[in-house]
Amino acid sequence: MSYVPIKGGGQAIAGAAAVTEFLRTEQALHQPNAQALDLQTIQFQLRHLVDRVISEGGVYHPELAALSIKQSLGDTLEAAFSLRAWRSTRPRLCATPALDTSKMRVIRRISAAFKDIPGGQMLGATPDYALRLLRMELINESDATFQHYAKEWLKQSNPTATTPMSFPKVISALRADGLLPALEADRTAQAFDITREPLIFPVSRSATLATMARAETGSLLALAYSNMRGYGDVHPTVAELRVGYVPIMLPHAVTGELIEAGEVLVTECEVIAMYEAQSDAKPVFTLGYGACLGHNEVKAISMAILDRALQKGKKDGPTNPSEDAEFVLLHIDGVDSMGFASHYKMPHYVTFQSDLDRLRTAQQQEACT
Amino acid sequence: MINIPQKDWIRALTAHPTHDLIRLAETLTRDAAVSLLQLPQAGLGLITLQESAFHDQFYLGEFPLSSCQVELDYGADLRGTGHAQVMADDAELAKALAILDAILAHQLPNWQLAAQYLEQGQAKRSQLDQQRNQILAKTRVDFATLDAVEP
Amino acid sequence: MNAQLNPAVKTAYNFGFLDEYAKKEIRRVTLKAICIPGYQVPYASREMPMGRGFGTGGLQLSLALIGQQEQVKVIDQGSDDSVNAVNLRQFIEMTCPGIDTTTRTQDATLIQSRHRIPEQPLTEQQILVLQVPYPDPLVIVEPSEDKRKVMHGEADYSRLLVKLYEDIVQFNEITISHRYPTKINQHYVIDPSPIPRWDVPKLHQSKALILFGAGREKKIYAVPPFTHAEPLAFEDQPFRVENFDDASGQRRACVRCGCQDSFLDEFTQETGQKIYQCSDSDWCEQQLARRSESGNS
Amino acid sequence: MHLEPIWQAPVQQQVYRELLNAFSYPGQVKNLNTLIADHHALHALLATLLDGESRLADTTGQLKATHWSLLQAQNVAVEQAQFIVADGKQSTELHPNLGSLASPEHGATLILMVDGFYSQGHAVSLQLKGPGIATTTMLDVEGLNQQWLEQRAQWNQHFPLGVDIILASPNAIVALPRTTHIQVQTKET
Repeated sequence: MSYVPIKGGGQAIAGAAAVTEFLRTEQALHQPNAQALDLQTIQFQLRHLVDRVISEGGVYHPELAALSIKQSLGDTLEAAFSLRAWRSTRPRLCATPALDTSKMRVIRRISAAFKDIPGGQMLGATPDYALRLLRMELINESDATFQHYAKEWLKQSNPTATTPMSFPKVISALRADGLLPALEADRTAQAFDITREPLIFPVSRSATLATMARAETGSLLALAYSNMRGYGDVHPTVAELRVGYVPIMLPHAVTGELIEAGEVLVTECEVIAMYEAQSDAKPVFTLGYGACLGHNEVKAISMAILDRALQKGKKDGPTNPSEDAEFVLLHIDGVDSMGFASHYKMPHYVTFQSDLDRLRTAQQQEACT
Repeated sequence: MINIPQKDWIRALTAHPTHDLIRLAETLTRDAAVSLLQLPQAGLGLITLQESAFHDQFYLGEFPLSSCQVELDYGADLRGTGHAQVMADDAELAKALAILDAILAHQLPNWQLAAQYLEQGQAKRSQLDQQRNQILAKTRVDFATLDAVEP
Repeated sequence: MNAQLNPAVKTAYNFGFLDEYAKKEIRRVTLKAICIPGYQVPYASREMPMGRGFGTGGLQLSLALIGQQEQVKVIDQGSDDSVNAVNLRQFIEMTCPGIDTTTRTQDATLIQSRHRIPEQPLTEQQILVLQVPYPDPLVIVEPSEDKRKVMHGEADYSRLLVKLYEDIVQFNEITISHRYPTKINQHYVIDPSPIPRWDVPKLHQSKALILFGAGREKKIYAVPPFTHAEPLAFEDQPFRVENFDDASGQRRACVRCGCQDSFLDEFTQETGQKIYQCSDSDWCEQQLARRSESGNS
Repeated sequence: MHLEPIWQAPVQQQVYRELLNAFSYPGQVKNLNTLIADHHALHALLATLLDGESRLADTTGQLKATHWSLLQAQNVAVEQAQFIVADGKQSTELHPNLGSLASPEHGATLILMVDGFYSQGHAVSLQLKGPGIATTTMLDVEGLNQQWLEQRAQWNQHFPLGVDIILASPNAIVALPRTTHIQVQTKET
């Protein structure tokens, strides 16, 4: 180790940024005609990646999500982070009135509980029943083939098909049959804003859901999986999983009427779990709810399972990690956790010097006794 | 006559490219005094969702939101206010939409041109709806035929 | 129209990066922090474009403070040139066009630092912002934040003192090396951030305002100027700063500038020999300049 | 569109720094003349500190509808207010929020409108000590009813609970955080 202090830190940082940029553009060395990724390509062809960044970043901005994917070279944690940081530069103008997902313009809707759900089951775009065989023909996909498919697909369609765009919720029917807990009239508390208020435990369910909706997919999945495998007892059935566009409705300043300002892609899932006895009524099933921005089914299902687990933990006291709200909610945010893990790479020379001083003094004291 | 309800105006108009809308708003207000009742702002809105299990409300996340409120005055008692909130990070777009909102709502001079944009936009949106409809129609699981083939 | 928001510019960032509402909240909170010395005021920490733990709390404070006339100094581990300091300084320069940055402690109006307080005494014209990873010294004895808040309010630090005393029983010495718990204005005990014990006495009756920002934990607190700051200790076990004496009891000097009263970094040379040098790079620079001046005359 | 200086972000930043200095060094008079043109210091303070999330009570009727709409602050009763505006000359009995042991920052900020920080015979002369003051310091205030100081002593008797005060003349401010000990100097006649 040299005793020259860390001079030239500035140069090293500039150098690191330049090297990253070199890697981003290196392809041109090998393919002189290589083109930079354009944002539209990322938005359309890597849509699940964009969706993931949107939901973990917590801002529905597909274009900027694509940009952050591009500049982070596809690192989802970094990309979600940049999107989060961007939101700090924009003032909060308002919150929407409570939106109702039964108005969702659905593109996929399934139920594992019933075959015949009112409105029917539509698989939409899903890899669920696809064979995970590598499609070798895509290795050298020609532009012509690529440009042809969507047009043809639309042509083959039946223009008179008129499936309704929105559907009733499966659990509404179960509730009407008295199989689910009845809705309480007084549960209309103000939603909890996790971007403004610190989480002080115990937290409301509103805070729990908001925290999970922004969580890192893998972290949420790991905790939910622990519950599914045996550190818990949810044993869920997916009552309904739907993906679609929810209209964002905001009141008009002059007329007061709700106007559609845009739409956001949302994945939503309700799981039904074992029934439980109620003190003063017949037993009913228990429910878990999950939803997130973008198309991300694993996240919505994991969230629904954890929601159910956390409800149980709140009621009976946690008996495993996935039922402990503090454990779950404080460790699933991708930006917080990756930031803290990264910060250990920073210099800690001064504190380590101080540690050395204490250890040596303690060793001396020990030697004296 | 405008047959499209006001609640769908922003959705229909934003089917057009942003710069077209800004240019249209400029053209239609060449002879009007435009005063800002609320500064054009680009910020964020919070999505409040009512979850379906217990009907608790929670925030799903944020979205870029721009808003503006204007009053247009063409003289001779021809005036009206308009407001727009649009899912975009673009205050200028919000201003243009607020202007078009005023023109359409109060049938201010040359409103027919704005109405034409509105209808064309609506047509584009119907195409998109149709496309989504096809996704559903082509992937519907027909349990009746499933049952029929089962022994 | 409460504050001038930048309506037209879509791509450029606001002066000071944060939106004006965010700055207002941080400003209100900072004033309360000064009014209640040492109390950790909760605030809605915003996400910054660097990791939690890299100084986002300090940075938010700085960005809410900075104006066009500012002279900003940023240090990390005492050095203006360490990677994180360079990074934060570049970010401030980029988002606050028109401000000046400096490395000279006495020229700065605003100093943001991680892990050190400059050796050069600060003045009434300066503000020091310290980055804090763990704001609450009571965490080690009480996990519930609700209970800690009441303990702080009542200035009930008996359990913390017991913990310190257990250390003494075990090691015959207080083992806390840095982040030394310090009582402010005879009421609140703070975590003074991971500054070495060497820097703790500089909090006492400082002429400059000292602000603490914990971004991840969403807290801001302050040691106002001319305020009592007393490290926790016992009569038979006084508070002691780091010892830089060699085996013969001689105070080590910086190999570069010869200074004998600064916090030293230890370096091991390839020969195995240890060498010591000022941790505060600007201090070392200025001592060296002074020495060469007096040597020339 | 023209924005008055007190609504401009760079001016608000400078007013804030004066306020920060005022609270850091209680008793020091911070003149805002060059920053706020012909606006009252009170308006500059409110524009600097408040937004739609803040709760304000005005006991003077000084604030007009236009001020309220620009400030966007919520108009609330004194008991709920984070910021209270009152006339320094007329002491009215108030019951501001003092905060709690767990959350002393909820203690309100009271802005008292006074005539100035000089002595023209009617001034009260105050000796101050506490955090931010090296030893002691003196402050003359014209247009301050001493009953405010008695109420303040009541509010602040159980630190950390209490009320923080800003004295605002038309063009200058002085801060008296809850930690400042005030002794009224009796005039020698």
